[in-house]
Amino acid sequence: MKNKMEIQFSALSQNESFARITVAAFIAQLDPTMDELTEIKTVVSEAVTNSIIHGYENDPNGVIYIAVILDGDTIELTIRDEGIGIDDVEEAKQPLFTTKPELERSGMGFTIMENFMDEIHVISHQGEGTIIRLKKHLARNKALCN
Amino acid sequence: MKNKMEIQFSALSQNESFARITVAAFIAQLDPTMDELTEIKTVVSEAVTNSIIHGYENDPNGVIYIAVILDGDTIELTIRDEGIGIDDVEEAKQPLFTTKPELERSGMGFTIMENFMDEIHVISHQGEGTIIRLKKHLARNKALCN
Amino acid sequence: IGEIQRFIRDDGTVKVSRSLKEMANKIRRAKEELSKTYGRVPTVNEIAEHLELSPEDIILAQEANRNPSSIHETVYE
Ligand SMILES: Nc1ncnc2c1ncn2[C@@H]1O[C@H](COP(=O)(O)OP(=O)(O)O)[C@@H](O)[C@H]1O
Ligand SMILES: Nc1ncnc2c1ncn2[C@@H]1O[C@H](COP(=O)(O)OP(=O)(O)O)[C@@H](O)[C@H]1O
Ligand SMILES: [Mg+2]
Ligand SMILES: [Mg+2]
Repeated sequence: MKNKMEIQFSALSQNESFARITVAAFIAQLDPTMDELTEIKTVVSEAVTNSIIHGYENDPNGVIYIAVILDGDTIELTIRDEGIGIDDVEEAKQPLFTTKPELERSGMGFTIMENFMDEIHVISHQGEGTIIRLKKHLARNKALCN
Repeated sequence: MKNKMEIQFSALSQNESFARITVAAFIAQLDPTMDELTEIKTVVSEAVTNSIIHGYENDPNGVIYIAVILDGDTIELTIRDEGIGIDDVEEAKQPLFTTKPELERSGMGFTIMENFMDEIHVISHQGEGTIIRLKKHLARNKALCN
Repeated sequence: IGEIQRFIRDDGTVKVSRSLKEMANKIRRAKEELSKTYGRVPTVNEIAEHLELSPEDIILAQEANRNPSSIHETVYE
């Protein structure tokens, strides 16, 4: 059965935790392992942080949108902002690439998202904002796979 | 400083605990006491359950909307559905009043909301849905009370 | 110390930040324990059953351990 939720919240750094908990609480219905949960929370952190510091450049009037669809063992996660957008998505996805080297950012946000999720699609237009669509299939028969 | 969030989700009973935790995670930023947190979670449960079983009569295609605004020590909580609506709001708010006695419901949902929150406003029109607006001021000087 | 801990647990006026942190430590220990027992990482429900908490409470509490100051900071801002 499909189950769906959407959230939106102010682009404030204290809401990163809120976003992690909200997404984790929703996918808890699929009974993921504690590690799968940690991976998804990390992905949420990376995407939300990007929207706050890059997309909205720390303007708290910005709004971040997250949607989650659960369908069987599949998690579809969409994180969207209406911020400045990304000029060259392929370049942005390169490991270590960052436009804010002064912030001690690692440039590994997209690499982490790619590694922890099965699919990633980035749609971004300068001046319009960024949409990150992610998919993950939870392992079935956890007892056997490990 | 103001902080705002909104969520929406399918009217499925398993989303009741998701709604509780999402609201709790957001207001945790104000560092309430455990009692205050429990009260607000209970209020969310009552309102969400009402939307699921009364508003949408268990139709999972229904969507429930929650908005929370934090402003200083004040929590503004809105829970909304687009379900069948309430014929007579004053009557519905009476302790023990219920239109579903067969469900072993207590008829105490509204009474609980009134008791745990400082303000409640119910706007409802038959065939259009129901909006419950609630306000609560957290106790100040919490550190001293501990 | 046992008395104090019981007091903290039972008194609803304790701040969420403190209470959740205590719970988060129990979750960490439960995860280690169950990992040994099962020979694999436990699921959320397994931890929840073990600690007699809801899966959602596990998630909320776990976050309290991640960033020690995050929940508390706003109070003093
Ligand atoms: N939501 C976004 N809005 C605008 N630009 C973004 C967004 N997300 C990522 N970017 C751009 O992509 C780059 C790489 O992102 P990332 O891999 O997370 O590294 P980092 O955040 O450490 O810079 C960022 O430096 C930024 O230029
Ligand atoms: N969201 C809603 N949509 C339609 N009717 C509602 C809604 N919430 C409450 N009601 C009506 O108000 C009555 C009283 O609600 P409540 O005090 O929670 O008691 P109970 O849910 O146990 O019946 C319900 O029986 C129902 O008729
Ligand atoms: Mg990043
Ligand atoms: Mg009720």
